[in-house]
This record gives sequence, structure tokens and C-alpha cells, in this order.
Amino acid sequence: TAGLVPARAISQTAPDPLITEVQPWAQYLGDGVDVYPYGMPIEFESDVIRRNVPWLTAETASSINFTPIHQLDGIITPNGLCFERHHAGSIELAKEDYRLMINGLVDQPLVFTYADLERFPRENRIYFLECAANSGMEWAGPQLNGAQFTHGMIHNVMYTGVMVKDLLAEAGVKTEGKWLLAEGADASAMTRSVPMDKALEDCMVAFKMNGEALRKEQGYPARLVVPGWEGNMWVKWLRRLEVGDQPWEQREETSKYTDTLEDGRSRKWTWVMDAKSVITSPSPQMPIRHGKGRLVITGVAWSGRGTVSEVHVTTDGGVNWHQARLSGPSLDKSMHRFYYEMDWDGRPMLLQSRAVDSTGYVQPTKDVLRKFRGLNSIYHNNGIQTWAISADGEAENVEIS
Amino acid sequence: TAGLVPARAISQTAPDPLITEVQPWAQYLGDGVDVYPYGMPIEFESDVIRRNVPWLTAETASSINFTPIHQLDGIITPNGLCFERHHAGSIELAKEDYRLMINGLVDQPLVFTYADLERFPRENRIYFLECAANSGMEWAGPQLNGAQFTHGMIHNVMYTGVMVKDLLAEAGVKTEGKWLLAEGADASAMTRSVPMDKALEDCMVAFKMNGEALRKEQGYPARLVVPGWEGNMWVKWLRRLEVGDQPWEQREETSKYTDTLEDGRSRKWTWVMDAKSVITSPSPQMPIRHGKGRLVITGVAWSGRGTVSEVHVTTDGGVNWHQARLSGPSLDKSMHRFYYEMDWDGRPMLLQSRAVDSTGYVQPTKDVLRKFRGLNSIYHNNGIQTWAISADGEAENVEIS
Amino acid sequence: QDAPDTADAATDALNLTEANAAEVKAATEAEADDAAADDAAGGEGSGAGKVLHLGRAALPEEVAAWDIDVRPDGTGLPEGQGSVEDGEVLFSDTCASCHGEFGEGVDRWPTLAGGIGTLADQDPDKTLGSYWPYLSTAYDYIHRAMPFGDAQSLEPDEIYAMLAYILNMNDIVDDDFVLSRENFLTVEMPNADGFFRDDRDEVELPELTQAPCMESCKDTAPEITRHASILDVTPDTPDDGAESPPPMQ
Amino acid sequence: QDAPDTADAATDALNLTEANAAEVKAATEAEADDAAADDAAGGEGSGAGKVLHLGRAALPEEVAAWDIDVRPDGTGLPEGQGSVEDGEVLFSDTCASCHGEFGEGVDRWPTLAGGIGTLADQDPDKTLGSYWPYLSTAYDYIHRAMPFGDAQSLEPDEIYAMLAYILNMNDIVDDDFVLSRENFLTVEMPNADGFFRDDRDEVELPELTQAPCMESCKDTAPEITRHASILDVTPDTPDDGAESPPPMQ
Ligand code: HEC
Ligand code: HEC
Ligand SMILES: [Ca+2]
Ligand SMILES: [Ca+2]
Ligand SMILES: [Ca+2]
Ligand SMILES: [Ca+2]
Ligand SMILES: [Ca+2]
Ligand SMILES: [Ca+2]
Ligand SMILES: [Co+2]
Ligand SMILES: [Co+2]
Repeated sequence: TAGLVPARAISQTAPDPLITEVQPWAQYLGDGVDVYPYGMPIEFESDVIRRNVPWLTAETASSINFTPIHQLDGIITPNGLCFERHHAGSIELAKEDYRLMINGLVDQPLVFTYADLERFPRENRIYFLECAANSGMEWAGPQLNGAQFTHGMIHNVMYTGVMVKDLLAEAGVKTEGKWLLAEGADASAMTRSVPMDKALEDCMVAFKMNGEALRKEQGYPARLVVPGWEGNMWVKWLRRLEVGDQPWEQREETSKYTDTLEDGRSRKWTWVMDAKSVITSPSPQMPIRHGKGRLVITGVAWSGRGTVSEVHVTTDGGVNWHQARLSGPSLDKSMHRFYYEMDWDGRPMLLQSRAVDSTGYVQPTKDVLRKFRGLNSIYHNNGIQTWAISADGEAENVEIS
Repeated sequence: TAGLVPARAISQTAPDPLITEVQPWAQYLGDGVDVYPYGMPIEFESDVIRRNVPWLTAETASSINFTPIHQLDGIITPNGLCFERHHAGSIELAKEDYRLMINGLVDQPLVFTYADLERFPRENRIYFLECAANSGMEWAGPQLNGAQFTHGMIHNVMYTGVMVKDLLAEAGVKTEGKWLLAEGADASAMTRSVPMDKALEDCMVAFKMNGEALRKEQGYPARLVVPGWEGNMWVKWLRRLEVGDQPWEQREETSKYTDTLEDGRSRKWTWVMDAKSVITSPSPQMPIRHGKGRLVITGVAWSGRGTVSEVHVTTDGGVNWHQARLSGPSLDKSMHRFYYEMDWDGRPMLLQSRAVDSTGYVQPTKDVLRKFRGLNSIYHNNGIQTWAISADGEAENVEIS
Repeated sequence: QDAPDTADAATDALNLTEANAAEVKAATEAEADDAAADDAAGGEGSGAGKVLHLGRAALPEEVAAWDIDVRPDGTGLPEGQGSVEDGEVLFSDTCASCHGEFGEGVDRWPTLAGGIGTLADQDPDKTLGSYWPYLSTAYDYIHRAMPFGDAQSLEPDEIYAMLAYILNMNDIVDDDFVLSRENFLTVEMPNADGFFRDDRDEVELPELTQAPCMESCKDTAPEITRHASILDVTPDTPDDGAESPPPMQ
Repeated sequence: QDAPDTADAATDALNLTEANAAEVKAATEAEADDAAADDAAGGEGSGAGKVLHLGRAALPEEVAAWDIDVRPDGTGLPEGQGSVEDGEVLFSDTCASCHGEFGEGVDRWPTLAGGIGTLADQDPDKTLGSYWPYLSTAYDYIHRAMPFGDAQSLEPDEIYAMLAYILNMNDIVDDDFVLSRENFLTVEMPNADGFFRDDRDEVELPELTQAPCMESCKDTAPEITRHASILDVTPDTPDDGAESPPPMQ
């Protein structure tokens, strides 16, 4: 492949004035340490924002916006960029006004204040949260042209919180208690049934994300964390946990978040998020601007079943696959960052990535998924994404034979 | 110790109206997904900010502010709260205007644009950055009353960047090249000499922190990362790397960041940050407000030599020490979070924490440090911090016999 | 003045009488005993798994106020009843502005009626009538979340009545039907048997845990079969939404 | 309209002629060769350690513009010279507003003169004169960073002159001294031998890597010896800064 490696670009013929002239920032003082008590991104990054798709929903209070995953790197999503999904808007609930009730099949129904929560032993875990509808618009064919829109209903955050099992131990779960209803304090009073085994295994009530208090739009002051399972279960503004002997079959677990197959019957309780990956750059919002030569292909991969053990990248639409390089800590039910570095010859490419998780699950093609599930299952689309790269470096969301 | 465990607090005599009455946030819609394209903390958290100490410096452009470590949890510092240290203010340098030069003892001096940097293989690493002056005001005695002020010149962030060794490989380091000068583009043109071994081992040029672009005040668009070594070496707005056969003995490595001992002689090249820890809560800014009973003591620990293997906590001023519980990923040269949970009997305590790192280094008392270094060495104060807790839960920065 | 000057002041402090020294000493001794106790307990000490006696007992009125969920077996349904007739008026007043007079959905607001028998179609119409397996879910949801923006404002009789009307629009009950707590479980939802538990482990995993092909995996070079650019519904491009794109389910 | 409608549109797209299919196919074949090559190279492929031919050659003018550092051996010093006398005037005009006419420091701005012989004192006075081991550092720093807020505005002759004046204030050179590139290395800095390499590994580590005491580590209960509240210099308390606290070094 030696022919593809370009010689170093031609030297500048005239000296670059950005170097030869003393620039204002090298001469005059910048902002002092009192200017931004809480810092924001520099103005040049004002395009790195969550975006919503206005036509997706009737209004913005029960709607979604998307993490700009195409512009991010590493595995941590900054709090200000974590996608939002609300069913009745993002509410303001002060810590002083916060109450968490445990009721149902328990020895003693209880009420906790926020201050009470802080007195339980805390854990710190980095987990991805993916909406079950992520990539849902793509079931029947490529629809949105950007990784932010096709795959941006995900974020990856370090949570600090207390274990649900410790909270339940206070109330004393009766032996018949096999399910847990989690309920939110917002005007959708969001509810989801969680099987008790999962609740006791690794669910948390989190009050910090990436070190600081939960953001308002992520459920301040406390939310449920259901590692590896669909985002809708991670009830925000959590106000109640009820123990029961049966699931509740609430609106968000019957009307929504159920997967209708080709024969019209629907899967329910499809909680775990299958292994998935996407190339975030290049992608439609991140064209290749530097022309041929060294190219860094990067993306993210995750699995609700454990860690990601391998990511494969193809540049020829799946004829040949290459091992991508995983970088950064490899943590259970957390995002993983991958890279595939290459010399690009400037010809069109068909880029795909494919995740393999620690259970041996291999991310399927969209066609394989459709074979199992048809075109109408809306949720849990973890099919392989294809970006067509043109000779001028533009990327497009496509499907291929 | 059964007598110390309180019975559950007396039941509410009247029902809590926050529960029995439908609250506004449970009835009306909150903010839609279009309201905050880049989110900020909820208004109730407006006291979680970086603070400066105006009397420390003549003005704010060459000054410092402090991470509110007392209010944070986990190990990630949110970007907006990472402490700032500038020598000529925080500048605005656009990616288009960014140039990185490599010169000196190299086969070919080079200039990279920002876009060039993005074409190198990237790495992701979580590292603490501690200013060598952190706790420096406390050398001679307790001076500031708050963990934010005594220990807040630290942050812990996931960096994405390229390896210095890969950049240097492009220019070709001559065999005589044993040192690297890093230079910033701001009006202090900050410079530090880094030994070549360290530069090649693990130094990075980072362009992302916690997933997004470096913040302006952290060196946007690119900074040097010198894992485990004093923060001043992590040159921001990095514009130049020069290879040399000798160190440069620049102002920040002679006049400053040298440690003057009792005999008037000074240690130089005290780059590595020794193992250190501090209890962040309770602490002077985080009094115990819940009275006696279950108490979560938490803090952070780190070591420039590797990971933290143990943290010990004492509540009796060092007579008896307990193993604290480490929580969250234990990563090389990264912050570690520890907890020590106990039943507090409501009597005064003398709280301390002590870190032990993976090399067996044990964080010393302040008196042991003073025995080695006297009272005037300003930098590298990693002595054990004491908080005196009063019966009403207030904490004070003290020293003890 | 510089740092060491302050240090001097701090050093002076050494000689002050320590008012609370005795207090601290007492604490110190108590803690020593305590420490021995918790270390004896195995050095764990985090309290995880132990009852910590945190929180307070919930009062019955408090549980009643928040325990609003309704289950498929009818648990949680309050006393009450409502007719299709009354429901039509109430629905028209409170719900129709979004959901339409006949549950057909205004603009992009959700459709509540119709679509029975379409679930296996190429374009299924999933509504409360055609899709929801349990009527309890509808009672529960309308009470907790509707009308949108004025949640938990409805009385039981109103909810029974509106629900009777929604069932009627869906041809599930007759025009003279009166829904009540008592007859609630007699209503048969068309898609009651339409759901089954997640069977991905059995159906999909055997195929999806095969070692993947790495080289020469396709006989013919792949070709593009579909383009997102054809729909052109991506925001932030000049003709956003020009193709009257679909609402989200 | 809902999601599946769009899907229909996408499905229709299937039947379109793919203009760039041929193009993609060509790419596909080229890549297959390439893939074999990079896999043969050991599957690493990241490019780490290889020369990637990124960046461009720096021009001599560019290197000259940024290569402003001066080393203890005099490398980097430009041609030039300046007298104490000239320096006094220049310093008074450009520097004294912050550093004082005699380098004594205005308010909390840094002191540049005095303190020689105080380094072992209880309260050392660390200045350019008393502390700095190399004169090169001063040339380098004044050029790169001073005057504060107007960096890199000084000419070599001006810097030599001001530096001569600062040395003179520190009693290191006489009133008639003229500092130049030529005599630069002859200036003897009082604290030139005052520094030694980090010896923590040898001096401190042996003591600080002992297994620590965990139980009954003190014979007598510890008592508080110093209080931060006595100084009372913490911001955000009612009497912030009331005790005229020290500037930062
Ligand atoms: C201001 C508009 C508005 C009004 C008025 C309104 N709704 Fe809704 N309704 C919505 C929205 C929006 C949703 C979807 C909310 C979501 O998905 O989080 C919804 C969802 C529903 C659903 C669930 C639909 C499904 O398929 O999951 C039902 C049932 C419902 N509404 C019934 C009612 C009833 C009964 C009333 C009157 C008492 C009412 N709505 C008044 C906007 C409205
Ligand atoms: C507007 C105020 C101001 C002016 C004018 C100014 N300086 Fe400074 N000087 C400073 C500050 C502030 C620092 C410390 C900067 C830092 O620590 O990052 C400093 C530091 C120095 C130091 C290093 C002191 C030490 O101990 O490390 C020297 C030497 C110096 N100045 C020389 C000069 C000279 C020569 C001039 C005139 C050409 C000058 N300064 C003009 C504010 C000023
Ligand atoms: Ca002094
Ligand atoms: Ca219930
Ligand atoms: Ca468009
Ligand atoms: Ca339809
Ligand atoms: Ca040089
Ligand atoms: Ca004060
Ligand atoms: Co390969
Ligand atoms: Co113990």
C-alpha cells in the first residue's frame, strides 16, 4: 500500500502570518478567573448542541432531542449535551421538595427526603443510557442524514447514587414481591415495571451525573438507573417505588416500547439493549475535509449485556472487515470508543462498524433484523449503519446490498 | 455499637402536603426539548461554582480559582467546574488560527494545523491535573476554611488527544534530544521543560475533555497532558514543542514551582505529584446537617505514581484508622473516590484521610512533611488534612497534636 | 505581605487555649470503641445490606395520595362509573382539541381510535382500541397524565365516562354502555392476546452469536439500495421538513 | 402520516438507478487490496509509531518568529545591549507602575529586588535577585511575558537595559554596567548554586513507604493545635479578607 501514503504536504511558500506576526492573544490579557464561575464552551463550539427534529412530535414537551455524538470523542457525554426525552417537559423540583416513597408489598411503607438518600452507601458507575427508539426512524429505510439523528438518543455518564436494594432493605420486601413499579414526579407521572431481580442486581437511584448534581432534564434531583436496559425505564424525578407480585402493564410498557413483528403480534419486556455501534466520524454531519491520505475513522459501541470485546470496521460495505482499536476504559454496560486509522485513496467508500460484546453477540445487519422483526417494530433497532463516502468526502446514510 | 444506631425517625404526625397535594410539576408541563440546546445546571445548584480568592493575587488574569470539590462526587469533574490557573488570562484562539510547531533537535521542523492533529491516532485517558500549589497556602498552618480552597486546585477529566511521541516521530528527534520545551500561545507564552523520557512515555496533546472540545480556560483548542505531574507543565493553548539537549530553566521552573527547604536550598524538577487525599464531605463548606446517626464520609485520593490502592479514614485524629471503600474505576494517575460510612454518635470528631498508592507510598502528616521540607516550600503540600467536627456538625480546618 | 506572614499568624494560634480540646478528647475515646466494633463486624462498614433505619414511615393518607396505579387485575381502580353518552361530552370538552372529536388525532397529536385488525399490515394503525392489551392501562394513564398539561385533574366518574366513549369509538362497547369499577374486567380488548414475552434469546441469539465473517464476506461488491437524501427530512438542511415527514410513535 | 409511511418512500428508493454504484464498486475492490496489506502488517493499523507524513515543513522565518526561548548557556539571546542608566528610565516608564520604582512591588504585584541572603530565614524574600539561578530566565521571561498585558512588545536593547537596571537594584552589577549578549554569561547570580534535583525518592520515600499504623497509633488523644478560623481569610464568609491576607507566590 506504499503508493497510497502521501508525501508530506508541500511546504508553505510564504511564511504564515499567524506565526510570524504576534497575535493579539499572545500579547494582550485574556479573561480573568472571576469571569465564568460555571464555565461554558467557547463561542466557536456553538454548533455542538443537542438538536431536536420538530416534525417528529406534535410539541416539544413530549419529545426528544439528540446528543451530537458526531462531534464528541472518548466515552463521556458532557452533561449539557446528554439527549433529552420528556413526556411532559423538564420540570423544576427542588431538593427540599423531593420525596421518595416505597410502598406495596413491604413490611413498612417509607418516605425518604433527599437528605435521607445521601446517607445511604453510594456507588459510582459509568453506564450508557440508550432510548429504545434510538435509530427507530430507520427501521424501514434510511431516513435521517446524520449520526446525531440516527444514533443520538444515547449518552454515557458516570452516576453517583445509592443501590435500590439498600433502599428496599429499609422497607423490607415481602416474599411475594417480584416486581417494582418506578414512578416519576412530573406531569406524565412516568411509570415502568422492573423485575425484582434486576432491581436488586444493579439498579441505582442516582443523584449525581459526571460528578455534579443531575441536570434538571435528566431528573434532578434523583432518577432511576437501570444499567443496560432501555432508557425509558430510567424514571426521572423518581418519586415512588412500589413492590408488587405482578407487573403493572403501564402505558409505556404496552402502548409504547413494545415491538410489533411482521405477524402483528408484539414482543413485550424487551428491556435489554442489544450490542450496537456506529461510526460517528466521518458521517453525514462530519464529512472528510482533508482529502486523501491519513484518515481517522471513529465511533462508539455498547452492549446492554456487558462490555464490548471487539469492533470491526469495513470500508467496502462488508466484504472485508478490520479489527478496530478500542480506546479508553472498557466498562460493563458503558460506551466504548473505537478507532480505525487508514490511508484513504480518495475513492468512495461504504463504511460500517460492527460490535461484538462479551457474550459473543454480534451486531446484525439491518436486513437480518428485519428478517426477525419485519419493518414495524420501531424500537431496538441495533442494525449495522452504513455511510456512503463520496470522492469529495461527503457522507450519506444509505443501505446497501 | 447497637446503642448508636437510631431507631427510624418518628413518623410524621400529619400527612406531608408535598405528597397529599398534587404539586405544580406533577400537573403542568415543564420545559420542552428545544429550550436548552446546551444545558446548564438547574438554578437550585447556583452555589456549585468555581470560586477565586481575590486577595491571593494582584489581579484575576494571573490568578487561580478553585474546583468546588466539596460538592462533587464520583471521579469526573464537570468541564464547567474545572479550576482555572492562568498567567495572562484565558484566551480565545480559534481552531482555524491554531498552529503547532515542532522545532529544535529534529530532522525536519514542522507546522501542524488543528486539522492535522485530528489525523493522528487518538487515545482516551482519565487523568487528574493538580496544581503544584494546591494546599500551598497551608504549609505553615491552617489558613483557608473549606476543601474547595485547601484542595480545589485539582480536576479529573477524560482527555482525547494524540500522543506526543507520534507527533515527534513526524519531525524525527535527533539522538541528542533529551528535553522537550512546551510553549503556550497566550500572552504569558507559558513554557516548561519536559524530560524526553516522560514526553515519549505518556504525554499527550489533548483536544477534547470529557467528550467535547477543550474548554477555553483549559487551553482550547489543544493542551499538553503530562500525566501525574504538576499542573503547570500541562501547557495550555500549546503552540510549540522544541527538542533540546538541555532543560531551559524557564521562569516557571526556577522562580516558581521550585521547593525551598529550611536551609534555603531549593529542590527543582519536583514534577511528580505525591499521593494525596482529602475528605470532601463533611468539611467546612459541607457541615453535617442531619444530626447523629448514619453518616457518609467521602473524599478523593490520587497519586502521580499510579493508582490508589487504599485510603484510610480516622475519626479520632489518627489514633485508629479504618479502611475506606473505594468506588468507581481505579485508573492510573486518576482521582479515586472513597467512602467511609459510620454511625455518628453526635460527639466531636477529628477527621482525616490517608492515601496509599500502588507503589506503597503512604500520604504523610503535615508535620512529617515539614520535618523534610520546612515551612517555606509552598508547592507539593500533600500532607494529611484534618477537619474538626463539632457536636453541631460544623467542620473546621485545624491541625492537631 | 506574603504567604509565610500568614503562617506566622497561624503559628501564633498554637499557643491559644483550645476551648474544645476536652470535647474532642471525649469523642476520640468513644470512637475508639466504636471502631473496634465496626472492624470486628468484618471491616465492611458501608452499611450495604444492613437496615440503616433511614427515612420515616409513610402515613396511610400519603400512600393513598401517590398510589394511583391501576393494574390489569383491577387493583387500584376507584369506585365510580360513567356512560358513553356523558363521556362524549366530556371528551369533546377536554380531549378533542388534541385527539379529535372521534379520536382521530388533530395534526400530529395521537390517534385514539381505529385500526383494529391492521397490526399485521404493512402500515399498522396502533391505537388504544387496536393495540392496547389492557383497559386498566388506559384508566391509569388518563388519570396520571391526561389531559396533557393538566394531569391528575380528572375525577373517577369522568375517567370512566371518557373511557367508555373511547371504547365506543373503537366499536368495543355499545352506545348505551356504562363503564364502572364493577364491570371493568368484563371489557374485552381486541389485542389482549397480541403480546408475548421477549424471546430474543431463543429466536435471535443462536444466529447472532456466530463468529462473524472477516474476509471476502460477499461474492459481489455491495451496491447502494436506499438513500436518506431522497426523503430529505433531516433538520438543518435548507429544506427542513419539506417532505411532510411522519410524527414519532 | 406516521413512521411507516416514510418507510414506504424509502422502500420506493430501492428501485431507483444508483448513479454512483459503479464508483462505489471500484472503491470496494481497491479497498480489498488495501485491507490485505494492512492486516498483513500485524493488524495494528493505528499508525502509532509510524511516520504518517502529516503537517508541513516549518519555514525558517516561522521558526525564527516563535523560537524565542533563551537558555542558561545563552542560546537564543539576540544581539543587543543596554545600560543600567537607560534601563532605569525604561523601567520607570514601563514597569514601575506594577513593580515599583525600585522593584519593590506596588500593592500585590511582584517584587523584583532585594531579599538576597534571606532564603534560609523564617520569612524568605524570593526575588529575581535573591532567588533566580540564571539570568537567561529573566531575559526570556521579560521578553515573552512582560510588560504584563503587552507581551512581546520589547526590543532586545530595551530588555538588556531593563535587566541591567534590575540587576543593579539587586546590587549584582554596578551603576555603570552595560549588559549585552557578549557579557551576559559573566553575570553571577547570587543563588546560582541554590538548586538541586528532586531527591524525594532518596530522602523521603524510605520513610514514606513504611506500612502505616492502623490501631492505637497515638499514646495520648490528639488535641487541636491550630485553627483556620483564627486567620479568617476564607472568601464567602461575612468578613472576607478582613485580616489583610497574603498574596499568592
Ligand atoms: C393538549 C393536548 C392534549 C389533550 C388536551 C389531551 N391529550 Fe391525550 N395525549 C396528548 C399527547 C401529547 C399524548 C402523548 C404523550 C406522550 O407520548 O408522552 C397523549 C396521549 C394520550 C393517550 C395515549 C395514546 C397512546 O397511544 O399511547 C391517551 C389514551 C390519551 N392521550 C387520552 C386523552 C384524554 C382522555 C384526554 C382528555 C381527558 C386527553 N388525552 C387530552 C395530548 C393531549
Ligand atoms: C500591569 C502590571 C505589570 C507591568 C506593567 C509589568 N509587570 Fe512584570 N509582572 C506582573 C505580574 C502580574 C507578574 C506575575 C505574572 C505571573 O505570575 O504569571 C509579573 C512578573 C514579572 C517578573 C517575574 C517575577 C518573579 O519573581 O517571577 C519579572 C522579572 C517582571 N515581571 C519584569 C517586568 C518588567 C521588566 C516590566 C516592564 C517591561 C514589567 N515586569 C512590567 C505585572 C506587571
Ligand atoms: Ca515577606
Ligand atoms: Ca399500587
Ligand atoms: Ca432537509
Ligand atoms: Ca398509518
Ligand atoms: Ca529554542
Ligand atoms: Ca472571612
Ligand atoms: Co485490517
Ligand atoms: Co474500621
